[in-house]
Amino acid sequence: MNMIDHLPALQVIVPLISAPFCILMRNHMLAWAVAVVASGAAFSLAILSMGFVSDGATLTYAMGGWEAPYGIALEIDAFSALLTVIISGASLLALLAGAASARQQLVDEKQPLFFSAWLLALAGLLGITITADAFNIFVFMEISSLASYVIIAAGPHRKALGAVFKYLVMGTIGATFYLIGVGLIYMMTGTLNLEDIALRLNDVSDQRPIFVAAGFITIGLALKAAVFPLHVWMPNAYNYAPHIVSAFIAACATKVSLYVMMRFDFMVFQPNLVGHEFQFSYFFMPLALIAILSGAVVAALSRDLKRLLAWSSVSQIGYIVLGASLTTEAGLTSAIAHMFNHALAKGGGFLIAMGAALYYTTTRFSNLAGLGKEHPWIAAAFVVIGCSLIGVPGTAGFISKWLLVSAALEQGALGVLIISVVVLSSLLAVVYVWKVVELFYFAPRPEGGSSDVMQVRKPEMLLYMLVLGLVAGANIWFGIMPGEPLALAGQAAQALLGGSL
Amino acid sequence: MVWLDLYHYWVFAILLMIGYFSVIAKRNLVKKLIGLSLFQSAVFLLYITMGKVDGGTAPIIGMTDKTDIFSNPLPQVLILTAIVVGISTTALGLSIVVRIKEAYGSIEEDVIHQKDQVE
Amino acid sequence: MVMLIDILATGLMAIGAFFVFVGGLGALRMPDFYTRMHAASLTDSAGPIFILSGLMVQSESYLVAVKLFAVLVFLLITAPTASNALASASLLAGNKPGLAVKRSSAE
Amino acid sequence: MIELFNVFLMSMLIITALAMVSSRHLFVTVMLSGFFSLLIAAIFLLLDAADVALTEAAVGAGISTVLFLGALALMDVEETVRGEKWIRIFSLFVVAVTTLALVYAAFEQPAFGDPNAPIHQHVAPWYIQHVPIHMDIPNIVTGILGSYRGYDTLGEVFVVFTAGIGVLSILGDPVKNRRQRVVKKAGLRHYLIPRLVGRTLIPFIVLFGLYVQFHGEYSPGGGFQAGAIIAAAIILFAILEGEDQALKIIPMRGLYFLMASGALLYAGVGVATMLMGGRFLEYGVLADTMVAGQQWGILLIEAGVGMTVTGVLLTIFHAFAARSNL
Repeated sequence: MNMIDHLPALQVIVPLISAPFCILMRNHMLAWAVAVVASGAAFSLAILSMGFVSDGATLTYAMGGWEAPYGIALEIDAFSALLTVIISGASLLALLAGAASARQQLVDEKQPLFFSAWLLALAGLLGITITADAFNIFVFMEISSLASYVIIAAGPHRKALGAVFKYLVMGTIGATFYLIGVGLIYMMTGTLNLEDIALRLNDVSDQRPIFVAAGFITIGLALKAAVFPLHVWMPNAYNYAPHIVSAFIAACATKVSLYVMMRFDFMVFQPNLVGHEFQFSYFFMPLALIAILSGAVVAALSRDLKRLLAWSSVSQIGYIVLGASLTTEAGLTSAIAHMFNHALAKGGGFLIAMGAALYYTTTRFSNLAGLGKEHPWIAAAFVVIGCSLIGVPGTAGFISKWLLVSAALEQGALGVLIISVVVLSSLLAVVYVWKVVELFYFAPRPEGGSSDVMQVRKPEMLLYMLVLGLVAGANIWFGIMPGEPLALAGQAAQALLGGSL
Repeated sequence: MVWLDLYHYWVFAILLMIGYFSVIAKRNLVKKLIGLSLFQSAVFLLYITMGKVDGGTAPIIGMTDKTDIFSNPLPQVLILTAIVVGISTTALGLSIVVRIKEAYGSIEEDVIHQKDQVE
Repeated sequence: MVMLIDILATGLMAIGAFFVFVGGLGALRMPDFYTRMHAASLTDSAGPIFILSGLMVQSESYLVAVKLFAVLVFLLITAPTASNALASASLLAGNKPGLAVKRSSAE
Repeated sequence: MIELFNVFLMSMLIITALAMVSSRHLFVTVMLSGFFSLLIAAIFLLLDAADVALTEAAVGAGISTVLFLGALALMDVEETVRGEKWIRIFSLFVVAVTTLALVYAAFEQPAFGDPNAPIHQHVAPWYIQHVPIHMDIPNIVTGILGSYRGYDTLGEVFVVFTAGIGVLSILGDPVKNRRQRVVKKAGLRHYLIPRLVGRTLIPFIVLFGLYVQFHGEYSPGGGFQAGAIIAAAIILFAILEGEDQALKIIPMRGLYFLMASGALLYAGVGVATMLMGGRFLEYGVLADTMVAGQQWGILLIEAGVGMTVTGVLLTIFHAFAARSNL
């Protein structure tokens, strides 16, 4: 067999196998290097497979040589290719930029364990996106969640522990709900392969266990995806995690759960269950609208950069859910494109927080005042990324918001409500971004604020600035030339609505 | 009687309720974890129950020569995996609780919350 | 012959069940920790001896009988050890037997 | 008759669960949870799930109880604060909604044990039919676990591995933690009888573990169960002779190595099949014939599973024990 045929398997296996190697490294720099290399390999594999699926093809792989539904099948289509690029890209960039930050926040001898858990989280997230088996999703979901708990708990503040415990409890409830749903479906169809479920569900689609299963799966995944009002675990977990972890997890973790939810809903339930698309719409649209507003309000009120970014995520996840809940091609395209654009903006935002903390130890506003004078590049990058969060034309954030607005326009009267909410929340976003910009540029430096600064090594700093520049540049690049991700998003939306896997 | 035929299912539902209630309502972190494992055990019962075939035996060929009807092996495979996932989650949760106890001196959620507020 | 074996097995298991029942009763009704433990130890010594022998008599192949015997041996080694560890732990923790307490208070 | 027994066990299960949740004393709760696991294992056995029963008994009743006790040694065992009223009402509400959904789903389900239920029609008969053809092993569960759904099992090994490194990362290296504290008593040194009996039994427990490991293709058992049993034997040794003695036999570095190499052995088999021209985890290419290759593959991956599980469970135990000083 050709190595290219193994692409879907390698995508998961490479980071998975690197993880055990990581803990055998005695030196923390070596462990970091292993993590970087593995993430880099995963990223290049993701780019490679993106090339294969960009013309509408899907890559499939029968694990162990057993064809589905008897064995476990892997599948890469446009949607999953986009997700793998987001995940592995976020991991690679966060690792490259975060070498200094990791040294600042983590004890040296714990770093091999930390990076090993990091790779497991990466492999778990990739595994979820690539598999086409309902139970396999659960297994990899647990790998990624357990590993995320570990890397978030590495946060230096004791509040990280409380946040992680809450995340662990709610995450496990979500996963168990998902497991109940899959069990009920399996009971009625006798199969676990998603495609096969979609086929066989047709005969039993009017039976009660299937409705209940749809409910359990949707709620369980919404819990994992931090959809309002099930988001309560998220802001603290993102806030108290080590900065390097926030940059990685915030960029991709919840999106993977959203991805699974969308795939399940649009490919398995909606073609088979009568009226399910309306239930989906009416259930999620109000929640998304409240999430968009409430997340932005709390973000505008917060006094800490990371907390602000975390609450802004609640609002941004609302946008993705809103786009999906329109159940039209335009809406889905905007949701999927926003996954990519939000990953760029939010990942970049947490990179800024990481850089600020390098110089001023915390990300509290009182510490960050006047950052623009001492570190103009970081402040400039924040301006770009902030614009992308708001959705200023010329940045990536604008593209998906514009798509969302035009998708909403198709909805008639309802569209007016949606658009007004979007506009209102964009105004709130202007408020919270402006607060930080004002702080960076116009507030005076507090006396003696930067006394206990850690020693930042030159190459680490260079890498950090390079990555930050790259991410800020990408926010502009994809705002002007959104070609490739948008094409993939459009394809993914078509596939989702076409009801074929 | 439809009700009695499903008694395994009712036991599953009751266990799930007890565990779920314990997770949400209890303020003691160890109690929450115990509730969580109860909650998961209930789901294991659901899966194993649905795999049972009347008059079947354990899916091992040649173990008894009385019958060749086997219960469904697939749910058992899935639950083997889920049990191991469950113990992993419990172990991780417990280690976090130990650290919380060391950092706050308590494993009661309310006390921890108060101490966070004071700061 | 089959009849005889059945009667023998049922009888042995009934005796075993009786011991287990008495043990449970004692664990609930006895006055203090040590006497309760004494009663409870009946459930994992005398009880299993009779129940497992009953099962052995009834078993279809020698392999099953040997396995049951191994279980019995294992139980007979571990159960008293566990009781011993429990009792000495309790004694070390300062828990005096009830009778001793009574006697010393009478003097 | 068996139905009656079933109903009895189920009722005990519910009573135990209620007692677990309502008891204010955490020690009681944990002991009851061990009892709960044993009960549910018995039920699994009655429902023909021998492998699951063995795992639940070893993991749920054995390892998980030890972990909880190890953690409880570090904290207050009394539950002091009762939640506020609105929290209880809110929880009741959420639980009630969930339960209503489940009750709603109950009817229109296939009846219990119905051989014509859809679950017994599609994939399952194929497995039962093809395991003898493809790999010629009696235990169908092992066949599915190791080969047809081997990728799931790989994921599962990595879940365990994650838990191991997670606990290490959260609680810190046991050896260093021990050094920082004054070690008062090592093990149960002054208990002569438990020590003597324990020492005699430990080799047999390990032997039994190995039997479960390598006989997993023929009877209930396999890597997970064996790993749990062997780990339990070594934990017993650590309790009897003291942590330090146990760490002398298998030092922390060895445990790291055990964890990592088990996971790598499993994934390595997959990579080997890839290099030999098959797909990932396609064991058929490992030997001349399909059947022989599958048997080799399953044997190897089960060994990997056993190694990782043993390593991880011991690591977790040491990590807890080092904090509590036993």
